[in-house]
Amino acid sequence: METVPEQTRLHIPIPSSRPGEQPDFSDIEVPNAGSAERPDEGVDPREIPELASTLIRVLNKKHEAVGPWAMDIPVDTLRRGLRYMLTVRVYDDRMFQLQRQGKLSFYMKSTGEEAVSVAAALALRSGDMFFPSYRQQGLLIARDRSLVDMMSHCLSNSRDSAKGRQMPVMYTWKEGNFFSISGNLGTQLPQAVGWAMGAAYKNQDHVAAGWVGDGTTAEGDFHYALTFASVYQAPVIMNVVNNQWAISSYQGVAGGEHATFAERGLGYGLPALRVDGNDFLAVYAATQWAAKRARQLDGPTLIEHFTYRVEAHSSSDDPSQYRPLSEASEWPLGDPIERLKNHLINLGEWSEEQHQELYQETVEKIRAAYAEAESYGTLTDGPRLSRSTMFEDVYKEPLPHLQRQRAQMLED
Amino acid sequence: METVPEQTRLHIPIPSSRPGEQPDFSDIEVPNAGSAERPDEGVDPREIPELASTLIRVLNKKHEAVGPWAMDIPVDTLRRGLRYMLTVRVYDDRMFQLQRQGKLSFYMKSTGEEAVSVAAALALRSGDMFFPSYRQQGLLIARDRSLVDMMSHCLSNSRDSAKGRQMPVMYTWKEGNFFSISGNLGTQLPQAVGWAMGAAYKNQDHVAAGWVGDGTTAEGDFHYALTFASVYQAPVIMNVVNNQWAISSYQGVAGGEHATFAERGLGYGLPALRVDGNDFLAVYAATQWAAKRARQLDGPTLIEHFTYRVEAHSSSDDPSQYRPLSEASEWPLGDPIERLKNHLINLGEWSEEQHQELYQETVEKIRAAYAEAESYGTLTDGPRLSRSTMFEDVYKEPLPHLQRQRAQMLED
Amino acid sequence: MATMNMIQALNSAMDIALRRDPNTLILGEDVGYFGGVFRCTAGLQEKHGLHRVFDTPISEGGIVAVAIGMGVAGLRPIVEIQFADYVYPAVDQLVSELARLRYRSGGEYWAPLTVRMPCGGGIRGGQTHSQSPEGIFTHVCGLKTVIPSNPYDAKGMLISAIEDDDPVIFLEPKRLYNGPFDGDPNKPAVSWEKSPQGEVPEEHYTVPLGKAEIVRPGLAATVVTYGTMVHVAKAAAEHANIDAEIIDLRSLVPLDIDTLVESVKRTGRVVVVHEATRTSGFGAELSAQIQEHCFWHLEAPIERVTGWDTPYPHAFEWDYFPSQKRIVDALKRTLGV
Amino acid sequence: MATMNMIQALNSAMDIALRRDPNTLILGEDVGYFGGVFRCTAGLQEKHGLHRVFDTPISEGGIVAVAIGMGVAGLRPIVEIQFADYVYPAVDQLVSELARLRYRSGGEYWAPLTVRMPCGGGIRGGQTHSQSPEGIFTHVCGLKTVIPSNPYDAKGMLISAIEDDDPVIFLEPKRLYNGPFDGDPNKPAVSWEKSPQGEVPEEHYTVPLGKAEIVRPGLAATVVTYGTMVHVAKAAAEHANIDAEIIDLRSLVPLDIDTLVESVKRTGRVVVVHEATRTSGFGAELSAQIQEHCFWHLEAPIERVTGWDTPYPHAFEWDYFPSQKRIVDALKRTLGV
Ligand SMILES: Cc1ncc(C[n+]2csc(CCOP(=O)(O)OP(=O)(O)O)c2C)c(N)n1
Ligand SMILES: Cc1ncc(C[n+]2csc(CCOP(=O)(O)OP(=O)(O)O)c2C)c(N)n1
Ligand SMILES: [Mg+2]
Ligand SMILES: [Mg+2]
Repeated sequence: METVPEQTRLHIPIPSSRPGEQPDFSDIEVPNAGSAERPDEGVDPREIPELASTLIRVLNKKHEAVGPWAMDIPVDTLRRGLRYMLTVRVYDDRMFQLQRQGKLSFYMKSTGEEAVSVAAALALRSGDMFFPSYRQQGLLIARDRSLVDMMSHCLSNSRDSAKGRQMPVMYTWKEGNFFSISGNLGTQLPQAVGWAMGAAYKNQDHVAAGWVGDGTTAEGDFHYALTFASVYQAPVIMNVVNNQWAISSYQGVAGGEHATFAERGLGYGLPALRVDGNDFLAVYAATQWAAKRARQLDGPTLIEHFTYRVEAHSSSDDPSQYRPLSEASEWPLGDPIERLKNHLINLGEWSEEQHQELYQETVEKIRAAYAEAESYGTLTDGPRLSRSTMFEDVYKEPLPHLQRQRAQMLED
Repeated sequence: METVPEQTRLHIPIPSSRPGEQPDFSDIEVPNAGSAERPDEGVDPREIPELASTLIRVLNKKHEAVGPWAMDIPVDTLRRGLRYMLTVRVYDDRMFQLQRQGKLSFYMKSTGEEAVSVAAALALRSGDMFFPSYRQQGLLIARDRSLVDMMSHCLSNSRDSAKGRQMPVMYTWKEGNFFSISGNLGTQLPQAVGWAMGAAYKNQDHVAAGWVGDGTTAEGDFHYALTFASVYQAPVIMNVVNNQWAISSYQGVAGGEHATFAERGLGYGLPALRVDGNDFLAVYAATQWAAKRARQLDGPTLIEHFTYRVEAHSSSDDPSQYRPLSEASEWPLGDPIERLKNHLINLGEWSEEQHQELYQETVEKIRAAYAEAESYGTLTDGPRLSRSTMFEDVYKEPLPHLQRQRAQMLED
Repeated sequence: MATMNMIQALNSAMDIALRRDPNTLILGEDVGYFGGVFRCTAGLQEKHGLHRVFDTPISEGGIVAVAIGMGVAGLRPIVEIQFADYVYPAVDQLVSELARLRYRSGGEYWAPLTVRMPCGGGIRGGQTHSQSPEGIFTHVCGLKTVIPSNPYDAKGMLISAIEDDDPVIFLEPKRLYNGPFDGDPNKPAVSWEKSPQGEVPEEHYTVPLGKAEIVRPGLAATVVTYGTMVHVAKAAAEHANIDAEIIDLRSLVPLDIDTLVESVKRTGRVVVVHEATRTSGFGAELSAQIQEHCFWHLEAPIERVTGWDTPYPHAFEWDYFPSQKRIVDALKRTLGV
Repeated sequence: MATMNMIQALNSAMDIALRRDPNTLILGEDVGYFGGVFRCTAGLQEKHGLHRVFDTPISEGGIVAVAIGMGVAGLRPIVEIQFADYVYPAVDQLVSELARLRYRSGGEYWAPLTVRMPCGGGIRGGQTHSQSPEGIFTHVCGLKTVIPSNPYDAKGMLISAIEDDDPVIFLEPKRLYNGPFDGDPNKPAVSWEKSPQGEVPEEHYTVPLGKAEIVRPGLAATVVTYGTMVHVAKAAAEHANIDAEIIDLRSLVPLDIDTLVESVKRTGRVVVVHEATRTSGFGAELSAQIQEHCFWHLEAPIERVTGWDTPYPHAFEWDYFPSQKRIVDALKRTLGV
């Protein structure tokens, strides 16, 4: 029996804290709100490398919008943003609960990351196309997709637009220009680039936007996306949602120890913005900047949203196994809903009472929607689609061998 | 019938000149030799982004070695370098000729790029492992692999160490720590990273070096290599040989319009050096720098070698179809052999006569080697391996079904 | 009518598609200015514009991915993979995305890609320029997989593939690009000019995907094959003077099982031939289906003549390539002679 | 002897391998501190060290690539792919590199990887957590492909795979991780504790790759299967009271054709069962080989009971999953009753 080398020269990244230890975010530098410069949308990317390393932040500790990235966003938009984020939060809580009750086979929350999707959706136009990952339910909600339809999808019931074929949260919504979520990580980001190339080819000024997690940046697809976006200067916004974790692996395992994820873009000649993902106003402003740039043919942008995955990876996960449970509460960038709420209050456009009322309303709305959704069936009870639909849509028309297989199944 | 949009917003990269046009290298900036700084090998990569954008050059127009990257290289090493590069050139010419005569099924020259491989080989140690692409025959020659063996490989003859299984130029040479060339682009670069991780795991101080072309950087494997090298700080040198062309596609199609290939490394937190690939001394110095850095556990380095593919992509290619033939002669960085020769002459350590003599000797050596190689057979004539060897090495031991298939073939 | 080799026929199909539908475009490595390493897209960029026929980065996964995005945007991309051997980096996009997109989105989204790739050996290409990966694609539901064996079919099938709203893997037996090939590398090359199948209409026409063709009628046995092997099998039967019926499948998925069954019920004896490695090759599926449908008509075991279960070896490619002799031997075995 | 479920058995195999050979190491997504999403590597990092069991970036292609490099450097890496559905980004490295390395280098280089991946459905995982890709891997010469159906085999086969100098694709039917499963989702879960196959030695032992096991002897028909379906087929035969011989292949490549032939020659009737999609699945190869070897002994067509040629649908997974009923129906058809 040989002996294992005691010494190794191999570097293995390890997070700053593990269960039982004090959370430690001391390595995270948080620049002051307003400190990042805002270049013109047509800027040469080579002139703004620092925007990939800093954090674009708008909301300061006094809940004011400050600095060059503080845009003139209508108060109404901010209020809508708050409402949508709250809806996402309540929706997530309820669906997770239902999963625990056995109504859903699976669920994934986006708690703490609501600004990333809601602000982006509001900063873009309805003709712009979304290629999301599984943690951007906020995009659907901010485009007013019917909650009943969303729930019907998660229940795989008779009204599910994915016809019961996908796991919960893997939504599809063509009418809302929301692409079918894959389940395979990263694959949709270069597809977003291709969609944007298609829009450019057709001489349209639509923009595509795609989202991947920090962990997902290690897939080849991320590189394909950046390469093709750069080569063809596609009108696309590529978002990396750095929520610090990929299931149990902290962002250092994806390469975050040595560079930011926004910095990846620099090597492709892309403008890259690193944004406080829990700051609704910053996400909105960065998205708007990138969209304008894309629309005026100045090319793609990479945006890293620096945020924190507050809850478990999914209903199958137990984060207490690999990180201190108190991390979430010590996260230095706060909660996106709280921060926008406080900003609106500070503006005199909102109050704790209104917020409480909105929360109650939202809970009620979700409850009502679920009651209706359930009437269309759940995975195990009530109305469901005919099982023979499982042979449809493999091809546009069922091929003969699938017709034979369908017949064989129905005989059973 | 619909009409095609006249207008498109899609950007398609096009090279500066096409057949029939004047070659145009005016967009290439050539900094003066000696102008790039040379940081300590332990430097924080964040401090040296400019080395990814400039060109590290040592030999100036007066054939002197100047600036901080001018290392104290023994004259003997330089003379060996010259001899090896000349051997590569003559070898390539001869093999290409033989391909044209029908002796070889295929061939690929490295003309103009000899410094990239020869200087690297001399700057590294024999225990360091090479993961080459198909255009680094210089690595073999600089490690003194038998020319007869190299030719035997290209002839797929009875002495071919690849047992007739690979096309010409896809060498393998374990004894010389030269990895089996794949034919699939890019795949070997992350393997080099893995080998380096293995060396680190075993607490050895060997270094791995891999090579890919400019075109190949668009493969997912390139991204895997940079990501894993960064995450595990593997002792690896990743070389991008930017010879401006990938078959008929100029480097802009790989993303070279918007950033240098060295700059790709910055986004992963890697030190990245952009080197005049036709400057033997610069390639040597950069490789040595990266090797020292890797050996002292300061991690991987990305090196872009800026060079020019003087000849056709391969024996199957005709570059006059897609680029001005006179491009090669107008290439601003000159010829690596000429430049090293002139430097040695300038040092008083070499002469035109010696050079002429060496050339004749080399031609003779190659001719003699080929005569011997041919005596071991060619693809079509003379001794060859038994065809039943084609069933070996699929697995370590032939599995029963392969034994049956072998028997069936031999019955035929 | 004009005489075309397979390259010209494919080029003509794409030319027509580009002309008829502004949403059609071509992308791939070296397909633009240069016109492809096999010249299948020669002249098309000049004719149709830079943005309609263009070079891509060397990134098969990226190429297919962006083409999917374009397809979702309403375009009809034709993708060239330079060699079928290099399709593997794109397998994830093909299998996990392209093939399942319509299904997983409940029919909301799809991408009508045609993915062209030269396949097969016999060109001294060694292990990385000779593969026949159809066995993998036929296992992936949601993809159609087809392979023509002559210029006429190549053009008609390629037009069908491009116009099809399902994704199609379009394999091109590169040994047949310039002429039919009967398996004997020592004979002088033959061009398509002398073959009736080299007579190709210049205008638009289609050959449906899913219809096999009986290229040689016969009563003694049925040879089921496709691609290059169609010609080798035909020559084998002729040279050995065996009254074998030769069926060119043309389309593997969808499979024209009816034509096969009809033939096998007549002959009772079957040889399946392909160039790909044997284990889990498409020949296994053919064998399985034939015995499922024709068990009571079979008079002898179904024979498979295929590439061996080794990589395609450079120096021994003619020992690897299924020869006329191996086909004849199999026919004789099945005939019991 | 101890009682282990399949997860524990696999864990024990890796623990032993790490202990016996310092060149063995484990890498994959979430395999380190956390011990894997299915907990197969739980505790191994703590026990053997950070550098021997570690997390990787989410990059299946990169994981396999660096593992190949490590293998070339003399190490013996065990790779975990989190779900077999996510192996496709690694297909190029597996097919073009790992499988052909020894061959293309004339035997100079190889990489003795073991690539573990949970496969199969029945866990409400939908199209991206349910696939069985063995059909693809068995088509790739140079790879061995194996799949255990119980804890005892899982441990013994995993040790064999790790110690094997050829690359092994090691498929783990995740529906069996915690207990045998007879195909009825409405019955309460059973644990391995009550099964003799849950009795697993704590020490080192091997189960050879390439030996099938007759898990139920019988005379009326032969059922050839592997993985989860072994249990479903066994239950089907028992419930229907059919004297079927059930063969658990365990290893697909190399295939224990002798055991199959011997059985089929006795029974004359065959049903092949797997969960993967039907067309070009490994069942086709089994059917083809069996009729090649046993044609004159077959009394009825070889039946295939497989997943349908659709993606694995979330809401209809029990209509997709080959049920006892479908197996019994096929048995009855082949028995002509
Ligand atoms: C190709 C692929 N590999 C692995 C997985 C399994 N998986 C699902 S989510 C996940 C972690 C993703 O982390 P990140 O990208 O950071 O996104 P987040 O979950 O944090 O939003 C993994 C490994 C997958 N779905 N697809
Ligand atoms: C995966 C893969 N795709 C495509 C090819 C076909 N091919 C061979 S060489 C080549 C061009 C490579 O260009 P580059 O990387 O710049 O290297 P160079 O030939 O210039 O040295 C291409 C496309 C291949 N060998 N492998
Ligand atoms: Mg994450
Ligand atoms: Mg090049």
